[in-house]
Parts: sequence; C-alpha cells; structure tokens
Amino acid sequence: MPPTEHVLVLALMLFCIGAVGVLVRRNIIFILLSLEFMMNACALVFVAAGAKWGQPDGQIMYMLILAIAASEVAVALGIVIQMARRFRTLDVDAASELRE
Amino acid sequence: MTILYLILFLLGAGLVACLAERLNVNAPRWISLLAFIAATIWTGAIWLGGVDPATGFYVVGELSWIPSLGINVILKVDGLSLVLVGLTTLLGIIAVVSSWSEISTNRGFFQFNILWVMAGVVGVFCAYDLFLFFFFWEVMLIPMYFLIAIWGHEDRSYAAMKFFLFTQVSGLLMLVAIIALVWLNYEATGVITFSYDELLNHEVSGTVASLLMLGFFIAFITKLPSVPVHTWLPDAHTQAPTAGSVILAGILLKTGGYGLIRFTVPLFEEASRDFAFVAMLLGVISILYGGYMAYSQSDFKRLVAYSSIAHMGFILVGVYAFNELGMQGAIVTMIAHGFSTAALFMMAGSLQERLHTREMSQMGGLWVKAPRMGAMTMFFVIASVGMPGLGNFIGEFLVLIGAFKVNVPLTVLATIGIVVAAVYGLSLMQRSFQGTPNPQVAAMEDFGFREISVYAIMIVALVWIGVYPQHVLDLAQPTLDALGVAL
Amino acid sequence: MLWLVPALPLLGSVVLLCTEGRLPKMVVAVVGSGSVGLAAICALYVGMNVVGTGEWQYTETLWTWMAVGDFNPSITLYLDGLALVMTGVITGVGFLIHLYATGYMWEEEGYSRFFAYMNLFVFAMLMLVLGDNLLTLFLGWEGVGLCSYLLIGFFHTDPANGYAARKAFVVTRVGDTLMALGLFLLFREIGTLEIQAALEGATATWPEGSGINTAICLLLLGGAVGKSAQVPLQTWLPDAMAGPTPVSALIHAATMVTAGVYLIARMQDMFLLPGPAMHWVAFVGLVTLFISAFTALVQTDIKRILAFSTMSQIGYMFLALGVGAWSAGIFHLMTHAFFKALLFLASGSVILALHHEQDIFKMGGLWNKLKIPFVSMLIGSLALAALPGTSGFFSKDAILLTAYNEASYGMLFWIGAVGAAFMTSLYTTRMILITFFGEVKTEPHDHSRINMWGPLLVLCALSIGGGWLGFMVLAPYMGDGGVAVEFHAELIALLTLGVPLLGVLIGYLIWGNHAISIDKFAASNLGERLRQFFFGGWGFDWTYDRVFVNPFVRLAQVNKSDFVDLMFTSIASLTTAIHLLVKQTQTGQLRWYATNMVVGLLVVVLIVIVQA
Amino acid sequence: MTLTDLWVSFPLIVLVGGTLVLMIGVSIVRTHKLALGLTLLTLILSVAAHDIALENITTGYELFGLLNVSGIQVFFNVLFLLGAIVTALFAYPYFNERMERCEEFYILLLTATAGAMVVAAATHFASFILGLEILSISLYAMIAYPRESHQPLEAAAKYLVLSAVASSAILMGVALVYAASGTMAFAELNISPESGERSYFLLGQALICVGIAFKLSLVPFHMWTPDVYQGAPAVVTGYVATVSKGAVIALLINYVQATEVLSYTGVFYAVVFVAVASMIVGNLLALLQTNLKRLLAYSSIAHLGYLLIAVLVVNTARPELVLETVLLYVAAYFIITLAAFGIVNLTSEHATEDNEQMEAYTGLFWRNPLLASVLTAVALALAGIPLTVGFIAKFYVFAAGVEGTAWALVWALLIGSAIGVFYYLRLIYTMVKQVEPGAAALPQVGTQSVVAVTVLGLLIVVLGVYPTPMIDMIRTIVQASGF
Amino acid sequence: MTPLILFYVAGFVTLASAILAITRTNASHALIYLVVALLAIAVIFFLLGSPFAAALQIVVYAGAIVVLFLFVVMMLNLGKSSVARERELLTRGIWTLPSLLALVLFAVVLFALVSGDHEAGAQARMIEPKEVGIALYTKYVLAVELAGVLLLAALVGAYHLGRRYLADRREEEESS
Repeated sequence: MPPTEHVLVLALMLFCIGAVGVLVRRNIIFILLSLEFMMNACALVFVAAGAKWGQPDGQIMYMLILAIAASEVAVALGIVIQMARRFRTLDVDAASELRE
Repeated sequence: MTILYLILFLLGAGLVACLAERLNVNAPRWISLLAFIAATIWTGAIWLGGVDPATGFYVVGELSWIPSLGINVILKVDGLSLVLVGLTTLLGIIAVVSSWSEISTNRGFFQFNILWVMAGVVGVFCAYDLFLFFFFWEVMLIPMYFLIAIWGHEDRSYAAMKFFLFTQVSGLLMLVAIIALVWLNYEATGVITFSYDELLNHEVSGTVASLLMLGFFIAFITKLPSVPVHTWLPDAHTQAPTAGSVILAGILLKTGGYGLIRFTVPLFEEASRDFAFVAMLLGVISILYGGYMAYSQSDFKRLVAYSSIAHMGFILVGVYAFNELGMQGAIVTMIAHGFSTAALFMMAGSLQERLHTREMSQMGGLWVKAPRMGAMTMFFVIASVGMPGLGNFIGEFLVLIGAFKVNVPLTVLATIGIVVAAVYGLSLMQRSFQGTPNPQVAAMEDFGFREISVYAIMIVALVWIGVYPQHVLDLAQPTLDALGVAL
Repeated sequence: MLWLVPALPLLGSVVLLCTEGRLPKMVVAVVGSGSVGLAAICALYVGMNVVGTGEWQYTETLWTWMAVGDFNPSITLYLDGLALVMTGVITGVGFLIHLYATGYMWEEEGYSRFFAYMNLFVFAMLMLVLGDNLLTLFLGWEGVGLCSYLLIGFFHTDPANGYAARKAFVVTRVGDTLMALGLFLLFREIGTLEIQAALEGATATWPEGSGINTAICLLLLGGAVGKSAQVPLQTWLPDAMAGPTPVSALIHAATMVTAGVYLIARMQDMFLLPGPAMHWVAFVGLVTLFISAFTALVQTDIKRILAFSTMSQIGYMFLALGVGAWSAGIFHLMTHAFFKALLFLASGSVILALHHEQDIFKMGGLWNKLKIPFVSMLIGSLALAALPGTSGFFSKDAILLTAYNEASYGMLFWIGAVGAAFMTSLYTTRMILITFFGEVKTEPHDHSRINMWGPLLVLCALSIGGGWLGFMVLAPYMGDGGVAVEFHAELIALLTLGVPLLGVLIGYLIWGNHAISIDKFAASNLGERLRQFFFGGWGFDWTYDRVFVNPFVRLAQVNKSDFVDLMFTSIASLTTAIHLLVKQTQTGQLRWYATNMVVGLLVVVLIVIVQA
Repeated sequence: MTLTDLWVSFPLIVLVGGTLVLMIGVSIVRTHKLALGLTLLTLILSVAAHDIALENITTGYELFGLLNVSGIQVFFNVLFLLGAIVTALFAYPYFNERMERCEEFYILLLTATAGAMVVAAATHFASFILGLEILSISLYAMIAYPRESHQPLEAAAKYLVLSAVASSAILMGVALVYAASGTMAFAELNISPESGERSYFLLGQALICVGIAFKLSLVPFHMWTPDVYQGAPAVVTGYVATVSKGAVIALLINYVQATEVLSYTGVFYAVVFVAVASMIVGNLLALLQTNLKRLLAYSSIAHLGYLLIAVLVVNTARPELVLETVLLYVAAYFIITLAAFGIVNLTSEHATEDNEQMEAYTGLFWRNPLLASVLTAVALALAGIPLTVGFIAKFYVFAAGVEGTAWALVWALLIGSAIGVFYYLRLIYTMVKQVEPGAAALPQVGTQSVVAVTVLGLLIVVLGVYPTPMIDMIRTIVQASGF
Repeated sequence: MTPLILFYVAGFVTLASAILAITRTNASHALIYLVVALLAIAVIFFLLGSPFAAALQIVVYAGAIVVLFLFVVMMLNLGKSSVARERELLTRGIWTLPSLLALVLFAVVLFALVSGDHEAGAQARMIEPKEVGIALYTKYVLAVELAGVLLLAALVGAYHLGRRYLADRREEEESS
C-alpha cells in the first residue's frame, strides 16, 4: 500500500493544479472542470486516510463527495446553459456587471 | 416613579404632536409648548415637594428592566438633577417658542424630535443605573441628529454626521468602560449589577481605574466639549436650526458636565485626582483656544459656538479643582451658560430668519433698525462676557476662586480667558449691531411680544442666578456632600 | 436707608431701559436726573445720620450673595468717611452732570438709552464705593467698566466709537483680571473677601510684611491702574473721549477713573504693611503724571487735552497714596472731580456751540461769545493749574508736601511732581489761550439753557470753594488725621506756590503774546519727532498694537477654520481614501476573487503554521 | 433507530416530508398560492414539531452520532424556520408578477432550510458537509431563480464557483484532520501536542476555518458577498444573509466548543486576523456605498466580524455568556436583516429591477413615514444605537469582549462601529432629505408585506427597549443545554 | 514494490493529465484528459485498498459526471471559434501569478506535511465493500438520507435552471 504521506502530496498537488485552473481559466466549463480536480484531490485524501486508519469512513466520505460533486455539476451546468443563453458566451469575465 | 412618568409624558407628547400635524399644521407646536409648560410646572412641583428624608432624594423610582443582567430602571432626583431637569424643561419652552415661525415643513416631526431629545436628557440627568444612563445618553442623539439633518442650514448633512459620530464614538468608549467596571465589580463581588450606587462602593484602583476613567472622561469632554474633541460643535451649532442650537448649547452640552460630576469623579476618585492637572489643563486650553477661535469667526453662530467651548472649559477647570467652590462654580456655569448662550443662538436664528445670513460681514449697524434686538444681544453678550450680577459671573468666579486654591498658574491662564471673552464678545456686538449700518440690509422687523417674553424669561433667570445664586447652590450642595469628593 | 442710594439710580435705569424710546423726553430727563438727585439727597441724609452718631461707620447687610463652604460674601453696604466722600462726589457731581446732560443730549438719538446707561453707571459706581466686601466692590468695578463701554460707544454707528469703547473695556479688563487674581490670592490666604476682616486679617497675619501681601497689593494695583488709566494701562482713556461729553465728565474724569484711587485708599492697611507696594503706587503715579503732562502739551483735541490731564491728575492721586498722603489723595480726588467735571462740561458747551468741533486750533476768540463756558473753563483751569486759592491748590499742595517728606524717594517724587505741576499750568494756559483768544475761526451758536449752565455755575463755585470745604469740613473726619499741612521749609512751600504761576507766565509768553517762539523748534526734525512721540502718548499704543493686537488679529485670521479639526478631517479623508482603495478590489471578476481567496487561504495557513 | 430518535428528528422529518408533498403537489396542480400555502404549512408544522422534539431531550440528544439536538439547536432551527416563513411571505408578491414558474422556489427554500438545520445541529463532519452542501446547492438555484435576468445568473455563477472552492477547502481540511486524527466526530477531535500528525491536523483546521470564513463572508474571503447580495433577488439575499449565515454560525460555535480548536494559538490568531480584518475592511468598504444591497452586504461582513468576538473569547469568558451573546446576536441580526431586505423587497415588488439604489429612498420619510421609520430602525439597529435590538446585541458583544479581555478585538469593534455609524447615518439622511421635484415616484407597495415589515420593525424597537423576555428565554435555553 | 511503482505511475498520469486538462483550449479534449485523470485516481484508490471507491470512481465519476459535462459542451456547441478565443485568452502572463501562488501554497502545505514525523499506518488495511456498505447503512444512515435531500435539491435546481419555459421558446422563435 502506498504511504499515506505520498498520497497526500499527490492529492495536494492535484488540489493546487485544480486551483490554478480555477484562477486562470475564463471559460466556466474549464473552471468547473478544475473544481472537479480539487474535489477529487479531497476524495483521494479521504480514501487514503480511511485506509490508513482501517476505517470505512473514508470511503463513505468519498461517496458523499461523489454526491456533492454530482449535485454541484448538475446545478452548475444548469446555470451554464442559462448563461450561454443570456450572455451568449461562457467567458465569466463577460459576466461582471456586478461590481463597484 | 414620577420622573419616569415625566419622561414618558414627554415621549407621549412627542408622538401626539407628530400625529397631530395631520389635523392641524399648527397643533404640534402648541402641544409641544403646553407639554413643556406642564413639565416645568411638574418639575417645580417636585422641587416644592422637597426632599424625602427617608431617601435623601426628591423622587426615587425603580423598576425592573433586565434583571438577568442586573440592569434596572433606577431614576432618582437629587438637587443637582432637579436643577438640570428644570433647566431642560424651561429651555424646552424657549426652544419651542424660538422656533415658532422658523419651521415650515414637517412641524409635527420637528416637535416630536424636540420632545424626545428633552425626554432623553431628563433621563440622562436622573438615571442611577449605568446602563440606563448610557441608554438615554444615546437616545438623545437620534432626535438631535434629525433636528440638525432635516431642518438645518446649508451644510446640515455634514454637521449632523459629525455631531453624531463624535458623540457616538466617544460614547462607545464609555460603554466599554461601563462594562469593564461592571465586570470588575462582578469579579470582586460575584454580583452583576449596573446600579450606580453599588458600583460606587466598588473601589477600582491603579492603571485599570485610570483607563476606565478615561473612557468616561473622553465621552464627557467630547460632549462638553473640550479641546481637542470640540470640532463637532461649531459645525453642529452653526448648521442646526435655532431650536436645535438652543437645545444643544443649553442642555446637551451640560450632560457632559453632569457626567463628569456624577460619574467620572465619584466612580474613579483616585484616578480622577491624579488626572486633575491634565483635565484642568484641557479646560484652560479650551477657555483660551475657544476664545481665540471665537474671535476669528465671521459667522455669528460659529462665534457663539466657539464661545461655548470657552465657557465649557470653566466647567472642566471647576470640576477638577476638587473643591466645593470649583464644583459649585461648574454647576452654576452650566445653568447660566444654558441661558446666555441659548439666547445668543436664538438671536442668531432671528437674524437668519430676517437677513437670511449669519455672516457678520453682511450685518452691521442693525441696532438702528432693531433696537430691541440690539439691546437683547447686548445683554446676553454682556452676560456671557461674565459681568458680575449675572449668572455666568457667579459660575466663573467660583470656578476660578476654587481653582486658584489648587493650581495658580492654570488659574491665571484661565483668568486671561475673561479678557479674551471681552474681546470676542464685544467684537460680536460691534460687527453685528453696531458700526455703520449696512446699506444692503433693508428694513428689519424688530422683536415682537413673543420674542421679548422669551428673552425676558432668560434675562430674569440670569439676573436671578447672578444676584441670588443660592437657590442653585443649595440644591446642588447636598449632591456634592453626598459625593464626598469635593472636600 | 442706605440701600436706597444705589437702588434709586438702578430703578431709574431699569425703568428707562424697559420703556426705551416710549417715554417723552421730558419724563426721561426727569427720571434720569431725578433718580440721581434723589440718591444724592438720600446719601446726604444717611451721611448726616452717620456723622451724627459719631461712629463713622455704618453697615447695612442686604442679603448673602452666595454661600459655598467658607466662601460667603454678602451684599452689604458699608459707609465710612471715605465712602461718604466718594458717595457725595458720585451723587452730587453725578447729579449736576445728569442735569447738564438733559440739555446737552436733547437733540440726540437714544435719549432714554443714554440716561439708562448713566443711571446704571451711577448705581454701579455706588456699589463700588459702598461695597463692604471686595466681591461687591468688584461687581461695581465691572459694572462701571460696562457702563463706560456702553457710553463711550453710545454713538454706535461710527465704528471708531465702537473701537474706542471696546478698547476701553478690554484694557480695563486686563486690570480687572489682575484684580480678580488679587482677590483669589487674598481669599486663599486670608479666607475672606470682607474688606474690614481682610484688612484685619492681613495686618494680623503679616505684621512683618510678606511677599504675598505685596503680591496682593500689586495685583490690586494692577486693577487700579487699569481702571484709573495709569501707566501702563492708560491707553484707553484718550480714546474714550469718543463718548458724549457728559460721559467724559462723569465717568472719565470725576468718578470711574478715580475708582483705582479709591480701591487703594480702601485697602491702605494692606499697602501700609512693610513691603515695596507703596513705592510701586507712587512710581506708577509719578510716571503717569509726567508722561501724560507732556502728552497733553501737544494735543489738539480739547477733550484729549483734558483726558491726558485727567490721567496726570490721577497720577498725582496715586503719588499721594504712594507716599502715604491718603487724605490728600482723596482730597485731590474730590477737588479734581469738581474742576475736571467743570472743565469737561464747559468744553462740552463749547463743542456743542461749535457743532461738534473739538480741535482747539479751529476755535479761537470765543471768550466774549461764550461767556459762561469761558468763565467756567477759566476757573476750572485755574484749579487744574493749582493756582493759589483754588481748590486744586489746596489738594495738590498737600500732596507735594507729603511727597517731599517721604523717607526714601521723597526728593525724586517732589521734583517730579513739581515739574509736572509746571507742565500742567503750561498746557492749561495753552488750551485756554488757543481756545478762547486770538482770531475767531469758527462761529459759535450758543444753545445753553439753564439746565446746562446751572450745573456749570455750581461746579465753578465748588472748584473755587471746594478746597476750603475739604480743608475745613472733611479733613478732620478722614482716616489719617486730616490734611494738616505743615510748612516745613519755606523754600519748598514757595516753590510749590510759584511753579504753577511760572507755568502760566511762560505759557502766556509762548501762546499769548508770542514773545517766545517755538515754531522753529517745532519745525525742526527733532521737534517734529518729539511732538509726534508726545502726541502718540509716548508710543504706548504703537507698542501695544504691535506686540498684542496685531499678532492676535493676524493669528485669528490664520486659523479661522480651526487647525484642530484637521486632525479629524484628515482621519475622515484617510478613511475615505482607504475606502476608495479597498473598493477597487471589488472588480466583479471571478478570477480575481478566487485569487484573493487563495491568497487569504495562504495567509491563514501561514499564521496557523507559524504560530503552531 | 429508537422512537426518541424519531421524535427528536421530527422537525427535520416534517420539513423534508413537506418538501416531498410540495413537490408532488406542484406536479399535480401548479398554483403559486397552493405552493405558498403548503410551504407555510410545512414550516409552521416544523416549528410546532420542535415542541415535540424539545420534550424528548434533556440537555441534548445525539442523533446517530451525526447530529446533536439541544435547546440551542432548537433555538436556531426555529429562527431558520421563521426566517424561511418571512422569506416565503416576501417571495410570493415578489415572484408572482415577474416569474412564469414560482413553485420550485419553495421547494428549494424548504431544502435550504433543512440544510441549515442540519448544519446547525452537526456534530460530525459528514453531516456538516452534507448540510452545508444542501444549503449551498439550494441557494445556487435560488439565487439564479430569475434566470432570465443577467444579474442573478452572474451572482449565482460567482457564488457557485467560489463556494465550490471553499467547499473544497473544507473538504480538504476535513480530510487532513481525518487523516491526522482518525475521527470526524467533533467531540473526539483531538490531537496530542507530541503527535507527528499535529502539523497537518492544524493545516486541516486552517482550511476548515477558511471554508467557514468564506461561508460567513469574512475578510479576506468576502469578495463574493456584495456581488451576490446585489445580484440575487432581494428575497433570496435576505435569506442568504440570515439563514445561511446563521447556520454556519451555529455550526461554528458548536464546533469551537466541542473541539476547543481555538486553544491552538495559530488557529486563534488566524481567526483574530479574520475577525479584525472583517470589522475594519467590511465597514470601510461600505463607507460611500450607494447601493443599498451592497451596503448591507458590506455591513454584514462587519457584523459577522463583531460576532466572531464572542466566538473568540470562548476560552476566556464564561461559556454561558458566549452562547448568550451568539444566540442573541444572531436573533437580532435575523430580525434586522430580514426587515432590511423586506423593505428592499417590497419597494421592488412592482418594479422590473430591485429598488436598491439609495437615491430611490430619498425623502422616504415624507413619502412613506412607516417604511422610513422601519428602515431607520434597521439602520440604527445595524449601527448599534439604543432603542433598537441592535444595541442590545452589540452590548453583549462588548460585554463578551471585555469579559474575555480581548482588548484588540474590542478596539477593532470600536473603530469598526465608528466607521459604520457613518454610512448608516447616510442612509438615514437620504431618507430625510427633501424630495427633489420631478423625482420618480415610489413604487406602490402591497399591504401584507408592509405588515410583515412593520412587525419586524416593531420587534427591533420593542426588543431594543425591553429585551428581558428575549434575554430570559435565551438564558433558559443556554442553561437547559448544560452551560 | 509493484503497487508502489504502480502508484507513482498512476500519480504521474493523474498530474500530467490534470495539467493537460486545465491547459486545453478545446473543452472536449480537456474532458477526455479529465477522464484519464479520474481513471488514474481510480487505480490509486484500488492500490489504497478501496476497491469500492475505485469502482464508483469509474462508474459514477468518469461515467456519469463527465458525461454530463460532455452533453452540455455538445449542447452548447462550442465550436472552433470558442477554441480560438480560448487560445487568445490563455496568454503566458495570465498563468504566472496563479501558478506562483499555487506553488507557494503547495510549498507551505508540504512544509506542514513533512515537518512532523509520521507514524506508519499501523491500522492500514484493505476495506471491503461490504464493510463500507454496513457502515453506510448503520452509522451513516442519516447521511444517506441527507444525501438524498441534497440530490433532491440539485434535481429541482437543475430542473428549474435547465428547462425551457414558454418565454424561452418565444424568444428562440423570435431570434431564429
């Protein structure tokens, strides 16, 4: 079994990559995609931790994350569809009417 | 409970006045006037009722409020409170009459605010629970804010804001100090209470006491106001409508002096004594700086406003002289200044109403056109200059003679303030009513019966205090004795 | 009964003030002068009674003014010889001047206001002299200052008058402040402001003299100097001539300006305690006497000449007090009140006749056109110059002799005083000669009525006979055993007699028959400089303007908008600036927000890790 | 599962059951009124069910190790439900005119409230995260509910993305904490100082803090707040500002008490930093704001900073005072905020866009004194001036700060309040200004909303003057919950 | 040793495809990389002794969620223009700050991770699906219920946001 610390490092790298994606991309689809990486990084840690402690809780948390990710994506894509319709673009910078 | 009823009566009258505007536009001012007259009579009745020997107070009222925090409605009236309550109600009448024809919009709400300010002030003067005190302390701000912000002059928004911010922020310091005091008392005794009498028994000492004392002190000198936290006052006074200025100068400033005497000094006696020099110094600086700034002004109201700062400096000096003379002087100054300065603000209001300006460069030689106004102004200028035989003199003299016993150099400086007072006071007179009549000023209506009678009240009051101040002194004496700090 | 004396003028004043402008002038005149007249009668009556008892002291407590702890001054009236003399002068001369003023002011606006102020003044002055304690005295003291202010600025539409009035008030207030400090000190040390008690206390406490006693005396002297227009607070008096002439006569010649003399005389027990206080009084008097005599010599305005002469004469009184000639000082005060009032009123008549022309060089040849004023003026001048036989002679003589006998600086005082006496007769002669003789420059119109020349005549009589009156009647009852003049040295006596005569003679030679010409000297550079220096009152005004007034005014202009407020406005500006700055962060851009979140996350994580 | 379990979870069951009923009902008859009725019925029943729940708990009741229900939770739950009721009432007139389909909104409202209740009662990360997500997901949809307009969509997109980042942070934090300690139940979370995993335990806590700070819109995780407040429909904004925040606060106080996480200096200072920054920056941001919704957003940032003071002194002040403060503050904040957004809402009922610019309220005092009075009470309450419940709340915070000797925080509170007074007064001043001739008329307002707003306004004042009933109630609750 | 090597390989694949995914300009390509990354993570799950999680990862994540993405991408018909636009937007400069930030963050976190000495996972073991299932329906039964509510909320939300209303149709007709 891979050492937990190594998994954690991997997960954190993944998390950071996801974060970079969120910070850099302007296309909302890509942002959501990056968010999936971040979520997955969390999932990875949970599973690794569960394995480390020999508990099923880690995997259960993983399943919950699954549910969360699915719901988020569902609603998010709903919003994406509406945005594409109203703003005629997926560029989030285009949607910055709300500002000082 | 009488005093609570008095407060509720004023609050209720405010609501009625506000609503009555729908029936008749003139109804509010009559309601307000009658309410104040009734309140004055009421106060008089309390006075005549005499001290209840059992309690040592004229009136005592207690009511459970927030028992779980040791907060109760405790209202007591002793001599000092009574004098100030009397001043409040009397100036209420004067404020209403002075704004009789000035206010043309939203008269109901205007009277509402006046009555509510006064109710708050009465509460401040009678509260014997620190929480209640703070409550009233803040409550009186809001209607005052409205008075300035709605019916004020051109720069009212700025002035009202400044007024509110200064008082509010300094008030928060006091709130922290109050809570800390209560907390210390709780740690020592295990009882949470905001009761003034009980907290009085709790001796705080050391740095903590000094810090807490400062919390109160800053709040009170901001209200007083003293240099360097005085700058709200010229703006607020200048921009406020006449009634607002009258109330501000006449009563609201006095809450600061009252607070010093009632709270800061007795609660933190030791710390206050250590601090006395600084406080007196601030007072002296206020006297001189206020006078100097007053002379610099070209706006009638602003000049009077700065003169208020100078006068209030005497209160600070008197209170921190830590002797009977100084304290009594401070109290008499509060009362006398209430009348003299209120009158000058009313004069400014009358001039503004007639000339639509407060700039003295636009005035000059007005005596020729309105001799009665001139004579009245002369009288009150003279009073505020500190002419013996009029109230202000008694106060200032007592303060100085008391302070002299304590600190000679500061008293000498404060006494110089009297000369400065002459400089700006007479310059005010010269620039507005004397000198070559300004050709731009067309005919000006002189005072009528209504105005004269109001001024007459104040003249009588000032002469009375000046010639026989014993009524005020006797009323305040037991308070000072009870505080036990003035000796 | 005594309370009626001040109460009557007060009543008159209140009545006149409250009915301002609504009473007919005749009624106003009656009320205005009548109240003072009645007060004079009352004073006479009370005085007789007091003298009759032989006690020479009479106290009447009205009420306790205020009582705070051990500070409980009462409103008490106290009458003794000194007070009686003063009361007599105030009510008597005051009445005459009021009477004169009913005519003089007839044509002026604010007739009623004028008498209201005048009555108020009489009231205040009476409180000053009758007050049993220093606080009551101070009440009167400030009150007369106020009335002086009001009356100097009576013609208030002219800004110059207003300026003069304010100057008078403020300058005297400087003195008042010193006096107030003296009271504070006295109260702190002795514990009372009752005059008699304080004097007893002081003599009991400091029989050996003390710095504090000297300090109190000097502070009181400061008050006296201000009120009595002595160096260095003398600058207001000449300007005070802006007021109507009866005012100048009453306030700035006869009564108020002598309040300082009264104060020092009243507190003489303290001044007499060992210490330099007395010398200070004498020196102040001497310096003033000298300076103003020179100044009077070059003035062109008739009232200003009289004003400087008043200062000079009060200087004499101070000198008298300073050398211990209490009675002589008060005696001179009284006679001065007579002749100076006379001079002012007479000059007032002249001025009125010349349509408010006050420059003596625009007058001339009036002696046969304005006879009563001329005669009055002449008599007054004689008394002023202290020519033998006039009242001024007796009083001044007494002063000079006492000065000569003074132990330490006697000779100096005497020489100064005699020199000034010479100057006095010189400028008096100049004034008379230029005003009433020579060619006619302005045509006079005499409007005088009986109410104007009547008082003049009475004052003429007093100016001549007053000396005898004082000498014979009052002197025995004065505190220090009277004005018993002993002619110590014949030469001294002769000089004292002769110097005024010399002055008149030289004056005549210069301005009468022009035997001595001073034109050349006057035209020279030095002469012109000197003239200007003297004319400007030895540069006191000039100096004060530069040292006190101008800097203050300039300072006031600099800081009109209160630099303290900058502290708060800059806090406000700073807050606003920060607001505008942080507001910029709300760009509406999602990526920017996310970046900030990550930065925040980094900060939080760092804090946690570093602190862990 | 015991019967007691059932009774204790009854309010939640009622709520979720009601949601299902509503869904089925809506699928049969699509009537706005019916949806509203069912929603209100559900919410009221759920409130009533708390009575049953309360009977079955003494100091607190553990549900499956995931939720803990005590008096405090009941208090919060009732607050959420009342908030939801008010929101539903305001939503009806608001959406009725401008939306084609309004019924889904109520379903989302109910699920969101259920989520809030779960969050407030969570004693385990699993329930915490789930509750939070139920709440957030519902909110995304609620914010974007008027999907035809640009602003709500933009707001929802921003909220969604940023909230998802925050959720990820929380998840990562929880995962790390779990990896370090092997448990996810709050009560068991602990790590010995010597443990090698301590560093990433703390790292996890830091991440959780960041996530919570985001949900509470604390500086520097606040940036979404004004945009979302502004973009979302006023009804939803009110809901976001109250229920969603209230839930997280309940969780937070629960969390810090159960885990003593603030006894780790690093975490403590991190939270102090966040609190101070929120108080100062929040107020500074609001200073010259002219958009009322944005203003309230900034003000909420500051207010949550104030509230954090009470949380931060959890280890130095008496626990009952801390709890009292938090409960009272949240209750006060609910009333005030709902009233504020209620007014924005009801003046916007018949407008196409939300009536959110401050200019629109110029002269409100003369045009509609009642509404103006309520809005004045709101502004004063937010500023913490006596006569309003806001003062009582601020008083408590001061008391907690002083008792906990957290002087730096008290100073920050003072400075923040001072800045705050400025803009609240500006709002009041706008209302008392004279109306310029030719200014746009104020939109008509419906009566039932006015009644609701007036009741809230009265509550602000009455509880401000006589707070004893509320204080006593809260004290009883706190004491009953074992403090 | 083999599992460890496998782990590193899978880890490398994950990171590489993640980086590729977030740098793509074409959404469909990015999604494919996402799938690759998810599958690699599934491998790691398996290596961590969590076969159930690995299976779910493939079935639900890669199978369902990514497909949902793909549907939307296709529905929105993000064509060549969008790719070009993306390329335009993704300048080098835009990457610097976020990458730097992420690096710092990573460094800090890494420091935190390695600063303590870690006990070896004594209790580490494989967790059977059965065990997970039992825990799910005993201890976490409430969580399952709540997940249901969560999905319900998502369902309603997505329904409301995604569906076409009358107004939309009218609008579309007008524009076409």
